[in-house]
Parts: sequence; structure tokens; C-alpha cells
Amino acid sequence: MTLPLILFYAFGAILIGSALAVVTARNSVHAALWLVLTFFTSACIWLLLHAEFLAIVLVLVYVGAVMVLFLFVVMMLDVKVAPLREGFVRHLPVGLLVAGVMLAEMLGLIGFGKLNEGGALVDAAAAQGLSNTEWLGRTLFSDYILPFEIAAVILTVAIIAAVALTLRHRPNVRSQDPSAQAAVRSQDRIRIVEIASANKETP
Amino acid sequence: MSHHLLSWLIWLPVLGAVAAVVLGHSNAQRARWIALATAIATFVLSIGLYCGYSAEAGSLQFVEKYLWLGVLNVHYHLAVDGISVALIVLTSFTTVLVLIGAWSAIEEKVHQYVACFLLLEALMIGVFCARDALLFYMFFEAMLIPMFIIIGIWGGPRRVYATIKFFLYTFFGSIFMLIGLIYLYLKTGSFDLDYLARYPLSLTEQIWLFLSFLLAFSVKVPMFPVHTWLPDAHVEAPTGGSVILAAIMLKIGGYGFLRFSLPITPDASHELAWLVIAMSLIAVVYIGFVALVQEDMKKLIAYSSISHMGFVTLGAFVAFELAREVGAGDAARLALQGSMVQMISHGFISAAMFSCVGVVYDRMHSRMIKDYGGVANTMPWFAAFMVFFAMANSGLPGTSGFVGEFMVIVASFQASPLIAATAAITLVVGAAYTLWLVKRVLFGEVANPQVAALTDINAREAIVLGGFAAATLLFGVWPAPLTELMDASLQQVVQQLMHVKV
Amino acid sequence: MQSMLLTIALAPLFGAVVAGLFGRQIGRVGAHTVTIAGVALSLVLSLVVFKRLAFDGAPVFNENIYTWYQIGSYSAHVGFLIDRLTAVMMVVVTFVSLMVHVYTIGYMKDDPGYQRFFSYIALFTFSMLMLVMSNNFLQLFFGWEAVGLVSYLLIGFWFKRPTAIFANLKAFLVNRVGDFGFLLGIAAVLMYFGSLDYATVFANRESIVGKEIEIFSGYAWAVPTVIGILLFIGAMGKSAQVPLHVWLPDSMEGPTPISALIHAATMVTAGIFMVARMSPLYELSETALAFVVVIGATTALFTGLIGLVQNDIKRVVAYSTLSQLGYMTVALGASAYGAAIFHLMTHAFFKALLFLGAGSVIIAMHHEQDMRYMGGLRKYMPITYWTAVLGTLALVGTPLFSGFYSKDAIIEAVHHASAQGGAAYTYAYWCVLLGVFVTALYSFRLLYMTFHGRERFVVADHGSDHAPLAGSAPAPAVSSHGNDHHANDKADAHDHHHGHQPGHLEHAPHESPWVVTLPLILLAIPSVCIAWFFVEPMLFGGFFDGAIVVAPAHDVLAEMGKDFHGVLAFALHGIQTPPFWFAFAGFAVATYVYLFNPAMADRAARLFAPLVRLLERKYGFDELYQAVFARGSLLLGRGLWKWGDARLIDGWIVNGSAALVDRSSGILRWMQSGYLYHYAFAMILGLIALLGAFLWLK
Amino acid sequence: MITLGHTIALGAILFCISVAGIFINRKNVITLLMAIELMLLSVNFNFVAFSSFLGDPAGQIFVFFILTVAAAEAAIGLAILVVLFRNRATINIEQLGDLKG
Repeated sequence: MTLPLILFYAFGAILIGSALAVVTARNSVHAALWLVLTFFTSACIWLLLHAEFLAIVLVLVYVGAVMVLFLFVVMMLDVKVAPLREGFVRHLPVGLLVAGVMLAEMLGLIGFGKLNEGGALVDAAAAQGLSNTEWLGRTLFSDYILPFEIAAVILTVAIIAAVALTLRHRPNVRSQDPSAQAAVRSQDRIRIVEIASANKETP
Repeated sequence: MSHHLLSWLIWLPVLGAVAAVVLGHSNAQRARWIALATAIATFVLSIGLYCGYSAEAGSLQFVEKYLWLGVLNVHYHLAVDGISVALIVLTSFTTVLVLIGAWSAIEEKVHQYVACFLLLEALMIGVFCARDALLFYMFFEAMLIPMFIIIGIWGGPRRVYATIKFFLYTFFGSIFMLIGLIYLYLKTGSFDLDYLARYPLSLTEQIWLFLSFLLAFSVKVPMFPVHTWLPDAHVEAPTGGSVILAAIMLKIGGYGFLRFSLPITPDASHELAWLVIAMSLIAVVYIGFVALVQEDMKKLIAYSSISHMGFVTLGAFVAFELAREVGAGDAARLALQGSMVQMISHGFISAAMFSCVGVVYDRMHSRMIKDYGGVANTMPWFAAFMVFFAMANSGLPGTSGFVGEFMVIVASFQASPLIAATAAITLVVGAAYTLWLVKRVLFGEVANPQVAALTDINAREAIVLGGFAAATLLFGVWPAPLTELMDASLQQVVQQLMHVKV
Repeated sequence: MQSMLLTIALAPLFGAVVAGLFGRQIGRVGAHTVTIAGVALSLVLSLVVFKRLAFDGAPVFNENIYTWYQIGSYSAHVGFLIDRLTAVMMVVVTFVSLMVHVYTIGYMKDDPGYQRFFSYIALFTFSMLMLVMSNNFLQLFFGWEAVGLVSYLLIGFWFKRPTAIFANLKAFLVNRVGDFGFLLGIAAVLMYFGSLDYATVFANRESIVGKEIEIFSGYAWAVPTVIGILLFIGAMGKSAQVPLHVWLPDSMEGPTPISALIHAATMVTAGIFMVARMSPLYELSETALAFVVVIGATTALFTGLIGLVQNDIKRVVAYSTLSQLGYMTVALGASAYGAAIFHLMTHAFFKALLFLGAGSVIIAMHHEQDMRYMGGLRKYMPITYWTAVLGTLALVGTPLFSGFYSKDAIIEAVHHASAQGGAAYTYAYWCVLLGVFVTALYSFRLLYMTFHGRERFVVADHGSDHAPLAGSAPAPAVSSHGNDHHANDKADAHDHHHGHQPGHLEHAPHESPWVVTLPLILLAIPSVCIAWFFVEPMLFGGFFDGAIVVAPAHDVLAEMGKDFHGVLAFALHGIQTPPFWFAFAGFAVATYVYLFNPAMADRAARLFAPLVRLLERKYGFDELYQAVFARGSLLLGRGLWKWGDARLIDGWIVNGSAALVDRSSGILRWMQSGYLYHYAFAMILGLIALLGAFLWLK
Repeated sequence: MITLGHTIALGAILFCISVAGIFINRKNVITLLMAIELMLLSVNFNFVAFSSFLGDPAGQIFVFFILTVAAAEAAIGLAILVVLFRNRATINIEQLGDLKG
């Protein structure tokens, strides 16, 4: 029982517990917060697996950005939770059954008795005298340069798409139109209207 | 120009169609004139083709060949022989008359209507010129689109059912042909019809290919068990659509047999000739009886078309029995001539019959026979035309309707008297349904006030019916120009079908 | 010669086209002038041709005008073969046609379709000339069908009358049944001779002797027999032989000039002409000849019997025509082709005469055709009466009249043939012999009922003087034939007769105008005396040598020729033979029953009631055909349509496959619930299954 | 010592939890999205584990891409969710059946 294994079991327990809390939380905000914990714990486990770069990225991207986004949306939307919780109990047995069967099968495939067997960690980066980040970076910018660029495009598209989706023009909201302001001419500013004198009209 | 005459024949109507759509968008009358001018110009070109074609050789002429899709070895390969020339002239002639006939019958979206007909004309001419199997197939399939639109937009109340049935039926058949062509390409590496005609194939291969062609073309002709789209399509189609459908599109089935089944799979055709002959005879007799009891004029004529097209396929396949079993090469030629003449003649006659129905339909807005009666009282000239075409339809000598039937019956007698006798039943049944129609529609006392209010045909309708009548009479009294035009080419077809490829 | 022949054929066509297309412009006078001029020109030129061939010994003309088609070794042409047989036919056709044209001026003078009518009959003349002048089978078939077409148009000339348009459809279809056989016959000829030209075919006729053809496998037929019978089926249709005779009586719906021209004198004899023309082929097959003779004999006797019970004046003549056509056919069957053509010629004259006479009576009676409302017309219309008497005498075969020579020759020929041939010829002999009696009986019955006896019509002007004579003739309220009372529904021209009672006339009958009587007189002359000049050459003198071929073994006419000693002697000999006495018996019975003792007719009718009913129903042929063929085809058609097309193909296969797709996609669509969790569930189930598969594989 | 079995078993457990979460939270789109994120995490777990134990950078590279795409997916999914809520005032999946024929 080495320290990493102890840590692994500890983090694993937290991971499973927080994951369970995510799917069973009554409140979406709580669920999101439990999810933050899940991700954070995962990052820790990945550190144990010598995947330092990804662990940091997970914390930065997920915990820092995505989960904040989640929380933001959850809080922005005034969701009534009660109707969404309907059927929770009703679907619980099926969910558990399916999940149980699947878990049994997966573990069966892995092999129940072989969990402790197998080789040790291979620290390929260290073997080459590189840090994990450098090791990944070399591969990423050589063999995977095209996918990397495509991923960048995807992100850009996602940003534009998200903006385009949520952008809306409200007809009643006044807003500035700088180009109209710049193009204005004097005769547009003032209009002289002759108003017939009331006195003349009266006989 | 003469180097590219065939391309002109195909692309001129396309240009006309574009012009009609663009320029005639806001002005229906202008669209009509553009279309008519294009059609007449095409007709003049086709006459030029007829004059420029030297019939004695019977070879392929006016050849144009350019590589089109290099990957698949597909060529834009056009050429004509006597058979094609005859059908091209028929096509351009009929299109002119159809456009004249539709002058005032169609009021909505006229520019699109006439453009459809010009496109259809272009595609049909393309089918008759194409010497590359894939090019043929493209034209063959593309033809469905304008017709689909014509029936679907300007058709009768059940047009949706009719168009879908028409489309799916035809498409169902031709997809098998595509499979056959793909197989041939994989095997031979070419789509060239002449090359394919020479390429040796085993009997099993030929039989499968033959069946795939048979499916495509028998639907188009249509032959007996796959004919039911035709009555529906005809009934729902506008008059012009019916005319083109009956006059030319059906011919493409028969033409396909002559271009694909006979030369490419001669041994399978011979092997399975009995099947096609049986189907043809069933078409002739069975459909004849069915036509007898129709209550809708267009349906009756549609069934009569099927029955008459039975002679085309009968003639084409009885030729195998004659050439290979009986050893009567000249009789086979006679049978093929009969089937070709029947195609051309049926083009005129069925077109005229549908035009006749169109004439009264424009006035009465009914196609039901029971709504008519005594039309001859109020429309004597129309009655004269209709009786004439009815006689032609029942195969009266002196009209072109007789020539083809005569040749086929006489030739098939040599193969088997029973075949000839069965086919000859049409003499009685064909006359029965046609003349009974005439009796119920034209003769008798004026049946109702609507009939009493009918006015006789105007000059425009007289031109249409007169044009068809002149052609019917000309080839009835003197078929020699037609037979001479095609004779040498058919002689080559006979040689092809005698050629054992196995 | 060729241009003359072309003129003969095309002059009537020109008249027809002009009168048909420009009828309105040229008017009535123009229409009849142009057509009569055309036919008259044809007649004159035909006479010239006849004279050249018959008297000047000109050679047979056989040339093609143009090529119809040329396919390999097969070719078809339009051409003329002019020999004496053709020349006789041309003269008969153009002469009778001219008479009918002239007569029509009077008969149709009030009809609105005047120009149309002239156009049709001129077109008919053209078609008939093309038929007889043809030098090949194809053109023969062209003329054959073209005369059928004109016959169709003319029977239905009054196209408003339901009976007329029924009759013309029936006529065309029955003829088509005949043409069915004819066309196959032509096909067989082409198959065995490789040519359609008469000359080639006849020259090689020996080549088919002994050949056999298997129509159904296992049953071989002699080729000459097959060809003969197939061609004869065509003749049976055109010449109205039992059982394809049913159209001819109905064709009387057409205007009377047509009945005379087409349905008595010319078109119906096309079949006879054709068989005579094909004599080289028929001579090759005894079986075919026996078939011909049996059909002819049956027609001759049994259709004559029907004539006995008819009351419509035209129908009596029509049945008489059927019967006489039967005689001609018998002559053909007995290989006495000359006699058949001879009888065809004399019959054309006297039967046209009788028809036109009947038409004259009908004009006088204001389109009343029922003989029961006639009687005593003799004194009103003497010319019609006397010409009718001459026609009748010729028809029944009174010695010295032309009909005697032709008919006696036929009977004699059959008698000779029966001596050599089998039972068929004996049967034919008795049929024709009895037929003579029947002919005389109905002919004189017609004559007496129409022209003699008491007047059974009422003239409106002095109706009280002529009270209807109850009892003298049954006056049924409803006709059993459905054709007796068309006076009421004739064409527009006769509208003023509406409401007119049968047998009630507005004016006293009077003699017809000269355009009607002149043709009667002109036809009466050859009816009486044509035979004096032609009996010897046509029957025994080898007039038709080259045109008609008779096998020596069958040559009954030559046999008879040995006993021929001149026209008078033939007549004197005729008095001693049974036919004359049979005819005389018929005359005597008719005279007694219908002239002196009319009540006797009723008694006889009651006595033989079942027989009379059988005859009145025409042996039930019409009903049979109506029920079996007409209704049968409709039922068959409807069955095939509703069951085959609508239900089996469209219902099950076409729409059925569509419905199958529709239904199966309906089921699949149920799986496409649109709920995300259903899909997710399905995916997860799939995942579980996949894992399970891995486990199992492991 | 941490073995490969340990880590992929943990991934499997995580996956099953997320599957169960999808089942029991079938009405709440937000929770569903979270469950999907969990599921992605479990996949990432496996990738990282195999990469680390086999010494192959490809697994970790893939995780990198998955994270990218998942971020994009989360952004767009949430954007859609926002639009959806704005238009329909609900995120209850049972009421979002318009595409059902």
C-alpha cells in the first residue's frame, strides 16, 4: 500500500461520491458545484498518473470556464425545479438497473480479479528527459498540428455560434447607431414647420 | 453547323426554354411565341437532318464525340441512323403541334409550361442521338423531370397520385438498367454502345442484363404487367402532356429495346423472346378488352396506346424467332420495320386522338364519355377528324395505323400462325373500342345543352388536327419514304441480332 | 392505258374530295355535278377498257403504279391488274354507281347532308374500283377495308338515329371478324409465296401443294386449305355469309341508295369477286371448296326463309340479297366461278333495281317502310311498279330473264358437282333448289303486298274514304323488329312527319321524279337482257380464261357447256328442270296466299307459329352474338380491368408495395418518438448489448 | 501501486453514474448536460490511463481535443438552452416535442 495508491483510493472515493451527488442533487446550482468537485478530484488523480498538463487544463478550462458558464446559466434562468424532478423516483430503479448491469459488464471485461495486476506506470516523458507539458507539446505541434488547428477553428465557430444564438434584437430597446450619428447632416437636425396662426383662422 | 447539327437539335430547345422563362416571365404571349419559334426552328433543323442523312448507307452519321467524364470513360457521343432520324423528326414535329395546341388551353405559368415542353423535346432528341450508354441514361432519366412537372402542375385533380406513380414506376424500372450499365462498365470499361454491342458476354450475364433492360424499357413502353401508370398519367396530364407522352415518350421504350436489348444481349433476347412476345400479346388482347369498358375518353385512348405498343415489342422480338429459328432474315426485317413504323404511326395517331379529346375537353371540361353524345351535330369538322383518327387507330388501310400492324402480323405469321392470330384479334377489338367511343361521343342526338352549345374547331385546332391527319394519311398511302429511311439501319439491327455473342 | 386506269380510279376520288371538303362552297348542285361527272367519266372509260379487253383482244394489263414499301425481298405496290374479270367488275360497279348517284338526287333532295352523301358514295366508288382493279393482296385489302369504312359511314349516315349508329358499328365489327381471317390468309400467302402480287402467287401456286402447316402443334393442315379457308372468312364477312351475315339486314338503316349500291350490287359481292380472283388457289383444295359450298348453301336457303316473315320492304330485299349471295358462294364452291361472277353481274342489276324501286316506294310513302301499310300502289306509280315486276321476274329466275340464266347455271353446276363431289354438294344442291321456291315466294309476296291488293294506308286529305281495313293486315302497335317505324325519327329533313301515324299519309302517293325513275328504267334493261349477250361467253366460252383457273376435275361449267345450244334453247331446257317448277310453285303459292286469299297468310302463320317465331328472331343469331360476344367482351373487359388492372396490379402490387412501405415506416416511425431519452436509452441498450457481446467473446 | 485496472475501473464507475444520471434526470436539460460532461470525463479518464500506462502521448493529445470540443459543445449547448428558455420559458424536455411528427 503505497502513498499514491492510498491517495488514489481517497480521491476515487471523493470522485464517486461527488459524481453521485451531481446526478442526484435537487438543486442545479448544487449539482454544478458538485461537478466542480468532481472535476477537481479528477485533476488530482490525473496528477497521480503523471498527466500534469491535462490536470491543470482540466482545472483551468472546466472548473474555471465551463463550470462557471454552467453556474451562470443556471442562475440566469429562472428554472422551476419541482416539475423537473418529477419521475426521479420512478426512473431511479431503471437507471440503477441499467447502470448496475453496465458496470458489472464493464468490470467483467476488465476482470474483477485483475484490478491489482498489471504493469506499473510508464513515465515516457521523464524517460526522454522532458516534462509532461513539453512531451505533449512536441507531439501536438508536430504530428497533430492539423487537428490542433481544426480544434482552434471549432472553438472559434463555437464562440461565434454561441454569440449568434443568444444575440437578439429587441425592437423596443433604444441603442446608439454610431454610423448614423457620424453621417448626420444639418438639414436632418432641424426642420422648420410653419404653423398656421390661430388668429387668422378665426373670423 | 452541319458538323454539330445534333448538338444544335438538342441545345436549341434548351436555349429556347431559357429564353421563354426569362423573357416570357411577365408576358405569356411572348413566351408562347418564343417557344413556337424555337420549336419550328428545331423542326426545320430536323428536316435538315432528314435531308442530310443518306439512308442507303444505314450507318451512323453526324457523329460528334468528345470526352466528357474521363474518369468513367464517358463520352458526349452523338450520332444518328435511320431509326433515330425518323424518331427525331417525329419528336420535333409533334412538339410544334403540341405548342400550337396548347396555345390557349393553358393560362397559368405559361412560360414555365412551354419551357418544360422545349426541355422535354431537347431531352427526347438527346435520347435518340446518344451513342453513349451513360449519356443515354442521363437523357432517359432527365426526361422524367419536365414530364413530372407538366403533370404535377398543370394536371387534373388526381395529379399528385398520377405523377408520383408515373415517376416511381419509371424510376423503378430504369434503376435496374443503371445497375446493368454499371456492370457492363466494370466488365468492359466502356459505355460506348457500339463497343458494348460487339463485346462478348456469357449467356447468364446476358440474361441478367436483358432482364434489367427489360424492366426499364417495358415500364416505359409500357408492357402488360407494368402498364398501370400510363392510364393514370394520361388522365391527369394536360392535353399537351398526354400528346407528348403517348406520341414520343412511349416510343423511347421501344427504341431502347432496339438499341440496348437487341444488340447488347442478342442471345438472351433470343432466349427470352417468348416472354416478351407473350407479354406483348397479352398487352394487345387483354388491354384491348380493358379499353372496351373505359368510361373516361383519355383512359380509353391510353389503354389503346398500350395495346398498340404491344405490336412494337411483338415486332421487335418476333424478329428473333424469325431470324434465328425460322431463318427468314427478310421476315425479321419486315417485323422490325413493322414495329418501327408502328411506333411512328402511333406517334401521330395517339397524339391526334389525345388532341381530339383536348379539343372537346377545353370546351366541356369533362372527359367522361357519358357527358357527350351527338357532338357531330354541333362540331361536324371535328367529327370528321375524329372519325378519321378513330379509323386510323383501328388500323384502317390507307392510314399509317395499318402499315405497322400489317407488317408485324404478316411477319409474325411466319414465326407462328397462333401469334399472328392472337395479334390480329386487335382488328376486331381495336375497332370495337375505338368505334364504340366514336359512336357514344359523336353520334346520336345531341345529348345535353352543353353539347348543343359546342362550337366547331377553330383554325388553330384545325392546324393541329390537320397536321396529324396529313402525316397519318401520307404514311398510310405511301410508307415507302419511312421504310426506306430506316431499312438499311434495320438491316444492321438484324445482323446484330443474328450475331451470336456467347 | 395506265393513265386511263388512274383516271378511272381517281375521278370519283376527286369528286369525293371536292364534294366533301368544299361541299358548302359548291352547294348541292355543285356536289352532285362533280361526283356524277367523276363517276360518269369512270363508267365511260371502264366501258372503253371493257371493250378493249373483251372485243379487241387487248392483253391483260398488269403494272405497278408506285411502290408501297420495299423491305428486303418483300415489297408491296399499288398497281392495277386489268383482265376481263376486272373489266366486268369495273363496268358493273361504275354503272350501278352512276345510276345510284342520279337516283340520289331525287331520293336525298331534302336531306341536309346532301353533299356529304355524294362525297361518301363517290368515295365508295373509288374504294371499290381500287379493290377490283388491284393486282396484289395488299391493295385488295386496302379496298376491302375502305369499302367497309364507307359502308360504315353510310349506314350511319343519319347519325342521330340510335338504330343507325348501332347498325354501322355492328356492320364494321362483323366485317372486322371476317378481315381477321382475311389478313391471316394474306399473311399465309406471303409466307408461302414471298410475294403479294397476284401474278407471282398464281404462277407459283403449285409450290404449296402437299405442304402442311402446324397451327397447333401436332395438328397439321394442308396449306392450300388453310389459305383458302382464311381468305374465305374474309369473304364471309364482306359478302355476309352465315354466320357473319347479321350485319347486312341491319345495314338497311342506311339510306336506300346505299342499300342498292353497297349492300346489294357491289360491296357485298367483293367477297365473291375475291374468291373468283383467287380461284387458282381455291382449286388446290377440295376441303376449302367444300367449306365454301356448305356456307354458301346454308346462307342461300336459310336467310331466304327469314325474308318470308319480314314486313319491312327493304329488309325483305336485304334477306333476298343474302340468299342470292349464298347462291354465288355455292357457285364458287362448285368451282363454277364464271357462273358466280355472272350471277354477281345480273344480280347487281336486278337487285339494285329492286332496292331503288323499294326506295321509290318509300319516297312515295313518305318514308314508311312497312309493307303492311302499303298495297295497291300499282296505280299510283306505274313506272316503279313495272320495273319492280321486271326485277322480281329476274330475281325468281323466270326463263329468258337474266336472273334465270345465272341462277339456273349455278343450280345446274351444283347438280353436276354433287354427282362427283360428296355430301356437301348434295346438301348444297337441295338448299339451292329449295331456295328457288323460297325466293319466288318472298319476292311475289313483296310485290303483292306493296303494289297489289287493297290500300292499307290512309291519306289525310280524304281519309274518311279509306277507312283502315281492320283484319286485312295485322297492325301491331309495337314492332317486333325495332326497325319498322323509323319514319318518325328520320333526319331533320323529315321533321314535318313528326307525329305522323304509321300508314297515314298527308298526300296520296305519286310517281317519283325522273331522276328516280330513270335509273330504274336503265337498270331494268340489263336486268332483263344482259344475259342474252353474256351467258355463253361468261359461262362456257372461256371469257375468263386466264383470270379464272379451274382444275379440269372440277370444271362443271365445261361439262354443262357440252349441252349448251344457245340462249333460247337454254331457256327452253330450263322449263323442263326442277328449278323452274320450284320457282313456279313459289309464285303460285304467293299469288294464292297474298293476292287472292290474304286471310290464308294469317292462318298459315298461326299454324307454323314456332317456325315463324324462329324466323322472326332470325334463328337467334343476333341475340346470341349480343349476349355472347358483345356482352361477353364487355364483361371480360370489365373483369380484366377491375380485377386484373385495378385490383391485382394496381391494388396489390403497385399500391400494395406503397402501402407496405407506408405501414412498415409507420411502425418504424413509432420508434422515432422524438424523445431524447428514448434515443439515449436505445443507445445505452445498444452499449450494454455490445459489452455483453464482448464479454461473451471473451 | 496504481494499476491500469484501477483507473479504468474508476472510469467505468464514473460512466455508469453518468448513465444513471441521464436516466433519472430525464427532464432537466441542465443536469443532462452535466451528466454528459461526466460521461466525457470518464472517457477522458480512460484515455489518460492508457496513455500513462502505455507511455503514448496520443491518448493525452486526444483528451486535449476532447476537452476543446467539449468546451465548445458546452458553450453551444448552453447557448441553445438559453434561447430555448427565452422562447419557451421551460427547459423541460417533455414539453419540447415540436419536431415529433
